Amino acid sequence: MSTKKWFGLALVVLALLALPLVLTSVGTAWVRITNLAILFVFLALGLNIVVGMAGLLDLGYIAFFAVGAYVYALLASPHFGLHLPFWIILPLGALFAGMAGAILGAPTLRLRGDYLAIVTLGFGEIVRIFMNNLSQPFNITNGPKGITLIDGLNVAGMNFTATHTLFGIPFTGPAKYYYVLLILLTLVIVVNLRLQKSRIGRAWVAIREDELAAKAAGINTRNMKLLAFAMGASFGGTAGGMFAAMQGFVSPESFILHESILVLAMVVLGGMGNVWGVLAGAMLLSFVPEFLRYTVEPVQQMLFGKLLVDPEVLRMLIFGGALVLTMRFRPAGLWPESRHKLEMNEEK
Amino acid sequence: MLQAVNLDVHYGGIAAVRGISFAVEKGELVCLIGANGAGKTSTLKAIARMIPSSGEIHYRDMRLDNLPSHDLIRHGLALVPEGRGIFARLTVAENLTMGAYHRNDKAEIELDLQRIFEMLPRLKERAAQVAGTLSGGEQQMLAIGRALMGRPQLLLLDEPSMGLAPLMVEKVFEVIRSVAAQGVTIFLVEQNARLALQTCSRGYVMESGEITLADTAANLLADPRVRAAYLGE
Amino acid sequence: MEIFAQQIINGLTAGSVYALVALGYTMVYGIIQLINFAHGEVVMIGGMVALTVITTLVGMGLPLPPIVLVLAGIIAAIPICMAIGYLLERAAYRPLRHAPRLAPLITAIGMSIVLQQVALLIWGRDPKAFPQIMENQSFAIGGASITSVQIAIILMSVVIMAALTWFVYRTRFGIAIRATAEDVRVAALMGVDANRTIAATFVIGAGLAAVAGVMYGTYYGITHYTMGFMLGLKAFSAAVLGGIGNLAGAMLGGILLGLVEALGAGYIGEFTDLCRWPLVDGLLVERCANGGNVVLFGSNYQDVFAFMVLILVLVFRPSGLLGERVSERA
Amino acid sequence: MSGEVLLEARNIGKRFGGVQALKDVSLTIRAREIYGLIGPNGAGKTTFFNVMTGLYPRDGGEVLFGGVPLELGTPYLVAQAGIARTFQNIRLFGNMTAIENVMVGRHVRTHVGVFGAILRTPGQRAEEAAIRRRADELLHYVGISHRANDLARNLSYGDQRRLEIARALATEPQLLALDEPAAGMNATETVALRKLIEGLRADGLTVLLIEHDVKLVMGLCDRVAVLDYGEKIAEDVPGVVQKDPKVIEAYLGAGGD
Amino acid sequence: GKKEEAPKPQAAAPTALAALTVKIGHVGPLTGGIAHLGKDNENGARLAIEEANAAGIKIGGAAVKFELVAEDDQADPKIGNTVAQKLVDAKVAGVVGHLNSGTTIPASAIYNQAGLPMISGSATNPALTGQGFKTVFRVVGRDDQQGPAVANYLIATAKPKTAAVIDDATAYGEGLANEVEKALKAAGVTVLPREKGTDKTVDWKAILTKVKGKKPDVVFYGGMDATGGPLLKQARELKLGAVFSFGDGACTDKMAELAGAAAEGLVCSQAGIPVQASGKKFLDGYKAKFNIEPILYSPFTYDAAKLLIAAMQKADSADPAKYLPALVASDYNGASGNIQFDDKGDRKDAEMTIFSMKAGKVTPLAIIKGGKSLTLDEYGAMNAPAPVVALAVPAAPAAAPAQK
Ligand SMILES: Nc1ncnc2c1ncn2[C@@H]1O[C@H](COP(=O)(O)OP(=O)(O)OP(=O)(O)O)[C@@H](O)[C@H]1O
Ligand SMILES: Nc1ncnc2c1ncn2[C@@H]1O[C@H](COP(=O)(O)OP(=O)(O)OP(=O)(O)O)[C@@H](O)[C@H]1O
Ligand SMILES: [Mg+2]
Ligand SMILES: [Mg+2]
Repeated sequence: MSTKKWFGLALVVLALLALPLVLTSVGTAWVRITNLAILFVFLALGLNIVVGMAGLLDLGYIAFFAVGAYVYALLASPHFGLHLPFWIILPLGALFAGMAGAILGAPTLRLRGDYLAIVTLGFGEIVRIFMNNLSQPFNITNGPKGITLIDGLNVAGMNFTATHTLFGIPFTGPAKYYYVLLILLTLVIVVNLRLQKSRIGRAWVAIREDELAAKAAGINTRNMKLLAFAMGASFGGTAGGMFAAMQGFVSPESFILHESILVLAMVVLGGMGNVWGVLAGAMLLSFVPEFLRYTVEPVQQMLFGKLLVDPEVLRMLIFGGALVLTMRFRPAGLWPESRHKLEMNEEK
Repeated sequence: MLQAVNLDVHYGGIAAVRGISFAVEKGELVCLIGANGAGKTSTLKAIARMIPSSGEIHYRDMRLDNLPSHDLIRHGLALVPEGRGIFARLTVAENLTMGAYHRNDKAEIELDLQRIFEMLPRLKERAAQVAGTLSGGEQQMLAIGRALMGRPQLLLLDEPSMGLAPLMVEKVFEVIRSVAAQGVTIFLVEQNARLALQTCSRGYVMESGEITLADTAANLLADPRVRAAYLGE
Repeated sequence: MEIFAQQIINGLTAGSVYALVALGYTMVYGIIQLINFAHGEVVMIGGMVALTVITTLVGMGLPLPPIVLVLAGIIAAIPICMAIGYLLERAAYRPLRHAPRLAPLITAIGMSIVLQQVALLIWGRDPKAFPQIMENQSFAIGGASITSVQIAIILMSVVIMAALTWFVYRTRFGIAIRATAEDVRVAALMGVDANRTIAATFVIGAGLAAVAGVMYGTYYGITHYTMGFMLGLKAFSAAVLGGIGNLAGAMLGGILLGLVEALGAGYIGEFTDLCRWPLVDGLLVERCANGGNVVLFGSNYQDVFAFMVLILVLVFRPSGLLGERVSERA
Repeated sequence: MSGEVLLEARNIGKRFGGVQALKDVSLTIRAREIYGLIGPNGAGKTTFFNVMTGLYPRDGGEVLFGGVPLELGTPYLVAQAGIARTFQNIRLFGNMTAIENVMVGRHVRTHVGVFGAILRTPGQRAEEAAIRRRADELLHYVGISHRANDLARNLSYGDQRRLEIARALATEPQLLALDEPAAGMNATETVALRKLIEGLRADGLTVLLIEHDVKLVMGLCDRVAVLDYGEKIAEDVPGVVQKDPKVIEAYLGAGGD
Repeated sequence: GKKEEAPKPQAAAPTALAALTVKIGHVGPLTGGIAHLGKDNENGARLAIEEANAAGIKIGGAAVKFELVAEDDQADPKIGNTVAQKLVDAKVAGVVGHLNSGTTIPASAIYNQAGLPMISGSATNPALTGQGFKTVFRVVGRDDQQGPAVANYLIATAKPKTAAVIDDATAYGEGLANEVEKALKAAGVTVLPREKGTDKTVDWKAILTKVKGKKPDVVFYGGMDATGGPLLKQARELKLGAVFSFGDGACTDKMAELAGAAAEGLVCSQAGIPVQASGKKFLDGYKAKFNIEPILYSPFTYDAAKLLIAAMQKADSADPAKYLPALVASDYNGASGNIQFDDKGDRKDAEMTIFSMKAGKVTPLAIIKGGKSLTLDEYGAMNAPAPVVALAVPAAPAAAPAQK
């Protein structure tokens, strides 16, 4: 890299590091909003491995998020009286989610395309329904009430829920989570970028293009698909663990189908397969609703002097409309993978 | 009957056909030969309006350029596409029915069907079979039969011999000759240049998107350039 | 036994509604390989329109017989749903004919959201009671009872399915639809206007959806702006269960799904009550005392049964029950 | 003319519903041989390929490769064992570039896994470079290096055929099975193809060839087997097969060259 | 959500004699499916604050201007946490809310961390106060108070041998159903295995058919009216003859619309007293200010805000740490009756009301207080300031019964 590039990179890193401090001065709530956004970017990039690279349409991705969240919640809350440290349960959550991914993957290996979509969707619902109902006859998940008082992260005796002052700068709980999330985000970006340009990534694309030909060309399609499922799932699980730690509370209603669809929309809207596109898509879909929260109501008040349309309805209308219009005018996403760009140019 | 003037086809930045002009008279059997990627298929697809092109395409007294693909058969123009394009999940009979989709003369359609079964008895045997399970040659027969069901006046054929056993190739070309004998104008794209030129009256040779030779079939067969480039001599 | 018969009747009725909706999914999927997520919303709108029409007619106090009212509802709902189906195809999906595969899927999800919110704006947030105008007579068969509405739903589905099958397999236009499904470009060479056939498919599916919406409303007595989504998902599962793209499959899948849900909710709980298993009984004496129970999988897993059956079927028959069996030609 | 037996198929049977596509087909191919498989359309040639490469489950029989039974039903193991193929109806990875298609073929001979790729170890980088180099060479070899960065689906038919061969060669096969490679090529291009195949044999490969171009088959192959209705009706050197009345009747026809 | 102005430092600490602004937060869903309930809650709190401002309250010698900071949690726990943080950022002195138990429970941890007192007027899940937070209070009855109330009423009136309990698998529905089941079992009633739908179920036939086979005398359903309506209607279609009873989520006039004639005779309960029985001052004030009828929980949020203000007055400080003890020791006569907190922060002796569906309206039958069953008149006589006259108001959208 040229010095100019290094300099630019250093600037970006610095800006990212300073961000929570700036945001805190506006309001810690903004750090929380940012954290949730990063979490969803992370999820979207995890899903990108499955959908974007391997072409396995997964409509139940949020299930892995749920698995990670529940593993964390059950092992670090008063529910079972267990309070294991996060560095054990976060990886454990990833592992369980990865296993869940493989378990889902195994029977669906022979399925193609849209059959897979409905099976994964079903799987997502199954996981949620189990979480929601495993309070009877034996209470495992505490059912719809969810699990409360989940331990936050705790690094070197530093509890993440409290504010700590370092070098005279106060770091609030959310700010600390921000840094952890930033590290995880960097990790998932690197993984995405590097896999894409590797033997594994190529094998995934080949399977996506023509599974039979990929088999004949010597690719163990079964293992490669399982790998994609398991990897994507373990990222989902990691995100889930972080979610549980940050929120201190999990309940099945956070893992509904709508969330899977939201994450998928992030991937596709941004530009399937392209890491930066997915990143942009996820950011967009995370922040736009926040933005709308602050604008929809005042704008209506200003224009009509009263609320004509429930802001929630308007938000949903804008969300749905945005999906439709983006696909209409940028069918390969806002920032497509070069491969798809080539594909689009052809024929009309 | 068919005339192209300055026909041009682009795929993104790639020019596949570069301003070619040619003509086919009524009742003629004309062939177009050329190397892989020369632009033969692109030419046929442009005529059949399956891809956009620039330049003029005249057919009878019409300009084809602005017609949608699905209007052509109504005007008597049929294409047997490269790779046959049969409907694999429809039965042989249904495929043939589709060929006469634009027609409303039920009784006549039935007659045509019988005629085609006579000409291609193999199809009759397999009438109720799902077309996707036919062998390659049978599929080619079906594709031609289906095109004939539309009672075309101009038939475009894209490599009808591809993938066929020698016996089948003979058979297919027999069919082509007999169709031509019935007065259908035929424009034939073929890799088997020898066979094509032996069957046709005139021929065009295409190279890298341009027509480089145009002559009677006999002359082309004798042309040393053709012999070297396409007849493997 | 009469309980069993009753569950079968419940399942058949619900399954008939699923089947009609599933047909819409399967037809659209068959022709352009699109999971039309907005299809469930079309069903919902069908129900809502019928509700509005019937309520208005009843409100006018005309002495119309109930059957006329319901027919009026259906007759109003069908063209409106068809128009929506057409608009969906025309405005949302047609521009994406050549786009990457997931683009129309996301559009479909977007349209589903938009339609739902629009319905919310028109019909409000509260569930609406569907006017109970049909004299709901019960007939006893072998201890179980079947209502006139149930009979009407089952009969109507059967008739519609038969008509549709005839249409798709026996008429020229039906064959054209199937041909387009296989290869749009080649079908065009035969003179088939792909846009017309595809639009027709949407319109037919939407018409079926309208009928299904009215059935749903009359049967359950309620409509709500969100009702289409889950119904749509289930129906889509049914279509996949039967083998997507296959009409008979959609019908079979729908009926089967209805039965699985009814019997699953009705019986699995009893089979998984640990107190009925002598082996386990000892361990759980306390909880089983006085007619207690330790049910592992009760009706709370009703939706799970449906998806489980779907997954199991696909594991053993990757292309659904009636999906094409021939493996891909290599 | 050539060495020991490389591939031996024993009593292969395959049925599709009512169609008996293969009936007790046995054949042996010797190392460095060019072996032709011909027969009328629908005789079962492609089906034989599909069974041999593990894409279709077989009803009976077995295939020995280098004396070892092939694990049929797992195509990637077949590729690993050293059999590569092309498809009659070309199956490329349409939205990958030509060179990427060939690079995919290297998959089976390379090893770096997920962690190597993520950590971008020196080993991984070296391997990746080697993959690209080899893919480049192969594109050159089949003569389409100028289209390396075009999407495979945009190549013309003939170029796609060449690309498929390059992808197959990338797996370093001992036996290369070609399903109608000359289809869609004109006589002159066929001559070039013939040179290519001869070159491959010279490099030590064994070739199994399905082809309808009788001139090519008879000129190129050391031995030819003829299938008809799923049964082997002849197997011998071209000169003999060509004169076999059964073959003439079923396949070549009176006008056969 | 409204944008709050930049936080005033030390807003809570009375130093100057100039007018002091004290912010009180309110959170409920202001958008989405139950926005009308959220708005109702917010109105209750707003009314209390305006009344306090009009009364010219002084704290620490300074005139106080109370200000309501209203936030929207969309009934989503994720967003609930974010807006809770916003209130903490805005340095409010106390919080009224949230509406749903699902959002209140996680948010309470954030308030507790910041030392902010929080009073919910509508979250009925026992787990809220079971977390051991000293800053968490509620003025509405808990599910485990409502459950036994309705169960005991059923036991007393229907004398069931067998009961079926159904719920909608939500925190609310399941929680309430569990309490009902417990109370029924305690009274020796045989309870069938629990049946569950979802909060979107419309097809109850399979479950009801199964239940019918067991011939229960009473059926309790924990869930909302949208699902309860079809349930009831389908039950009658299947000729299931048991007495049906629902919790507060399905104790609305809407039931008559959704279930038609089948709704007649339904027994249902609500936590707290019927809106009509709330203090007259509240009722009149609410109508005067907002020009609509109170819907459901606004008397409770009204009282909650009043409680916070009263505690501040008593402690003569708006500093949470200082007025918290006063809040704990509250003994206050509000719109919803007398309020005292037990050691968990729950309301002592919360009232419950039993209703019955009569001619398409839910009509109060009895108010349960301290284990005793009172008629409305008796209750009215007990709490003089809440005259029965109030019952003459026309039906409110959700819960108001009209006097026959
Ligand atoms: N869809 C496409 N996108 C981009 N380029 C294309 C596309 N189809 C064809 N081409 C290119 O256009 C040129 C002409 O192709 P065409 O298929 O017309 O050749 P052809 O003469 O039919 O060759 P063949 O004998 O191999 O079938 C080739 O260079 C080909 O790569
Ligand atoms: N997947 C399949 N499903 C059903 N039938 C099949 C399948 N594959 C092949 N067949 C049938 O098996 C028989 C042999 O087909 P195969 O493709 O092997 O013939 P072939 O010898 O390769 O013919 P061609 O020279 O035309 O390619 C044919 O009758 C064909 O219809
Ligand atoms: Mg071509
Ligand atoms: Mg073949």
